[in-house]
Amino acid sequence: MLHTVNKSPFQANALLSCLRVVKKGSAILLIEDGVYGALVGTKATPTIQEAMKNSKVYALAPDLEARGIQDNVLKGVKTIDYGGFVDLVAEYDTVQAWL
Amino acid sequence: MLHTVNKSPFQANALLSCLRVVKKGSAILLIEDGVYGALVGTKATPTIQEAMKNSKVYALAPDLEARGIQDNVLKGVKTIDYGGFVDLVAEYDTVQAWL
Amino acid sequence: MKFSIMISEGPYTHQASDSAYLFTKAALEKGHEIFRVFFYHDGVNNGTRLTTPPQDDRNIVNRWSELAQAHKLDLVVCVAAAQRRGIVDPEEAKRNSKDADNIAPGFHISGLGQLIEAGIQADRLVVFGD
Amino acid sequence: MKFSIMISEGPYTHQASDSAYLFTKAALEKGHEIFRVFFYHDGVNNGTRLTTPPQDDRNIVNRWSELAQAHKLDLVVCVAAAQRRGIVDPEEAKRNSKDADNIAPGFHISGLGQLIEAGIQADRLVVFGD
Amino acid sequence: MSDEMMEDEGTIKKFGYVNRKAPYGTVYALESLEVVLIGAAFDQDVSVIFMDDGVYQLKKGQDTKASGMKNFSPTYRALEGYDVEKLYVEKESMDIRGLSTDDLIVPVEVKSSEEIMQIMEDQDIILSF
Amino acid sequence: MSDEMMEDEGTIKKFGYVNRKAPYGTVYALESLEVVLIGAAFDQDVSVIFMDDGVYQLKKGQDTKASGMKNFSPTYRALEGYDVEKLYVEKESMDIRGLSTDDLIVPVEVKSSEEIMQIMEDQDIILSF
Repeated sequence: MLHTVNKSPFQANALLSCLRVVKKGSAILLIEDGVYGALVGTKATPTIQEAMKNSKVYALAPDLEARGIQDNVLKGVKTIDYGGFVDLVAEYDTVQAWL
Repeated sequence: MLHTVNKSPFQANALLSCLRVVKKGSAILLIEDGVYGALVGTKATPTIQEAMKNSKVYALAPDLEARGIQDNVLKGVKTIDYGGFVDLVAEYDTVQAWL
Repeated sequence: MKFSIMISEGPYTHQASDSAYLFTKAALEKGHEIFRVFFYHDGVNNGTRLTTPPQDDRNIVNRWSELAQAHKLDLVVCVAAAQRRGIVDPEEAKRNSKDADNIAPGFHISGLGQLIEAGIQADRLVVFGD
Repeated sequence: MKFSIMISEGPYTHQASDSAYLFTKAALEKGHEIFRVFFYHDGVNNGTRLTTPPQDDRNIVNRWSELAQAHKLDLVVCVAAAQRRGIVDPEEAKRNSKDADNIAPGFHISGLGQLIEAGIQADRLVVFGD
Repeated sequence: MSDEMMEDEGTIKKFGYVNRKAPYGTVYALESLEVVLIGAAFDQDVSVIFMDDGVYQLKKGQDTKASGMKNFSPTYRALEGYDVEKLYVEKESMDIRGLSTDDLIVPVEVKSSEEIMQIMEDQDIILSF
Repeated sequence: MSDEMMEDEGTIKKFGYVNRKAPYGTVYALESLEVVLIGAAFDQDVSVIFMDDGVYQLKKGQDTKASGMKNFSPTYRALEGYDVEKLYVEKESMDIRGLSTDDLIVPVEVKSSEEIMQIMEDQDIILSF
């Protein structure tokens, strides 16, 4: 299952709620303001590090670049473009959007 | 100064951010989904209790009633109607909406 | 006292327009003056006459139009925000070569300067948004 | 593979419509089929032809119209959500006694059943919202 | 009737509705319910999940008179009549808010986060609100 | 010119803009900036506060090419030309995000939460975004 998170971890609870019900082997894709969750050296960094123990974590590169944070991405978070987003949707059976 | 908070404390950081910069003697008015912050027995109860030490805390009765939570309001939180909201705006010099 | 109101969200989707309406009504009932209601961001979507909400629900747009007429309210829709979202009066339609307009009675489209002026002229400015 | 898309927010205010558009385009480029794009909640506001965004910005509505034409996309605007928000096609205008319509080329208004069908017929449904 | 329509009728998919937002502050709860009602006519296998502030949608005693909005909470009671019977609330969301099933307008099954995870995984299609 | 216009010209109020939202995910940051620019023509005493995710509006290196949106961050650099010089960021918001003033596209004053509180209190009018 693929989970998309589009909210900043500093502003909303979406990422935390997502992590409560993510199954081992699932994928989490950070998009839009959700990409702020993918960074090193922030208060939210431990959250995503914890998530990476059980799930693959991706972040959408165009959204990182728009926000000027593409160079601050945590090691192990894979950055992908929209083509990669499409591939993830095809790869996993269902998608849950944590709006 | 009057601070309005219209977000649920479980979903967004608005109430916490508000509390960081509320001056002693200010008023905080919970409206819309913000009224969930006014309740007893929730994980957010200590937050609003802390706020009440320095500020007057109000909650909009029509919004509490719509959500069926008017009987669960923390003691010390004053419930007011729209007329009371108007009075608060008139009483305090400025209004900051924590959107 | 003189109040100005800014509304940042459209009808139904967020409660902002409901809250602003009930606040405005209560302020008028208490004898305050409403200098201006300024619709910004998605708030401009309150100003379309093309809505047909369910009959068992409130009609947010009509409510504003009626309140405006009863109290000579100045309901201003921000032109820049309106252009992004497709709220158009006859003049704007002409200027931007649109074949229709959708502005509701009592609303008029004007510039952002009207928001600043609303802040300058009023004793209080209250923002309703998301 | 067959995808359906649901868009829950209007143009510009939230990034949802941008994300959905770029996803849809990428999916088509990879040879996938887009069964339907369903506009719900404020998403219906993507379907107005009355927007005039700043010239140095993208035109979200036109982009959808053009993609629909190029790829015969089925862009469905939910009728119930559209009535609340004032998105109207000629038929709806007639039915609800409106003096104008504002639907953009390539979009059409239909029922919520189309969303369920989009879920049934497609292999994947992806939601973009707020 | 076209082949596609026939095929359509034969397909039964698991439809999961995930409701995470409070009622009234935004319209998502109401418009989600409208989808569930319409969807019921399609004879799919429907599960409705309430978590985070979504559990507040089911709170008893909603009274919108003074706020002028439409009280749609009685409609949740009608779901049973549409054979929408799998209503789940996440226990952690309830606990954080100090809610018990006695506070809710309809009977629901309380599920752990782990169980909600599995219910989500079991769906073919998820509609998120 | 009417008396009211005259009075209007004479009034100088303290206008505070409070920006708490990240850019691009929503339009509030961009449309807030548009108000600040228009407002500059009115010769008021303007302060712009960035806190919470609002501090991200000023992040260096924004590049919207791949996302197709309009990069409005260079406009913050134009504010000085409009005599909008009081730009404040809240220290706690910066710290939580691991940001320093070197990361920002314009010079700003870093203020403690206490100081931000006082700046807010000093305003006559607050526009919240």
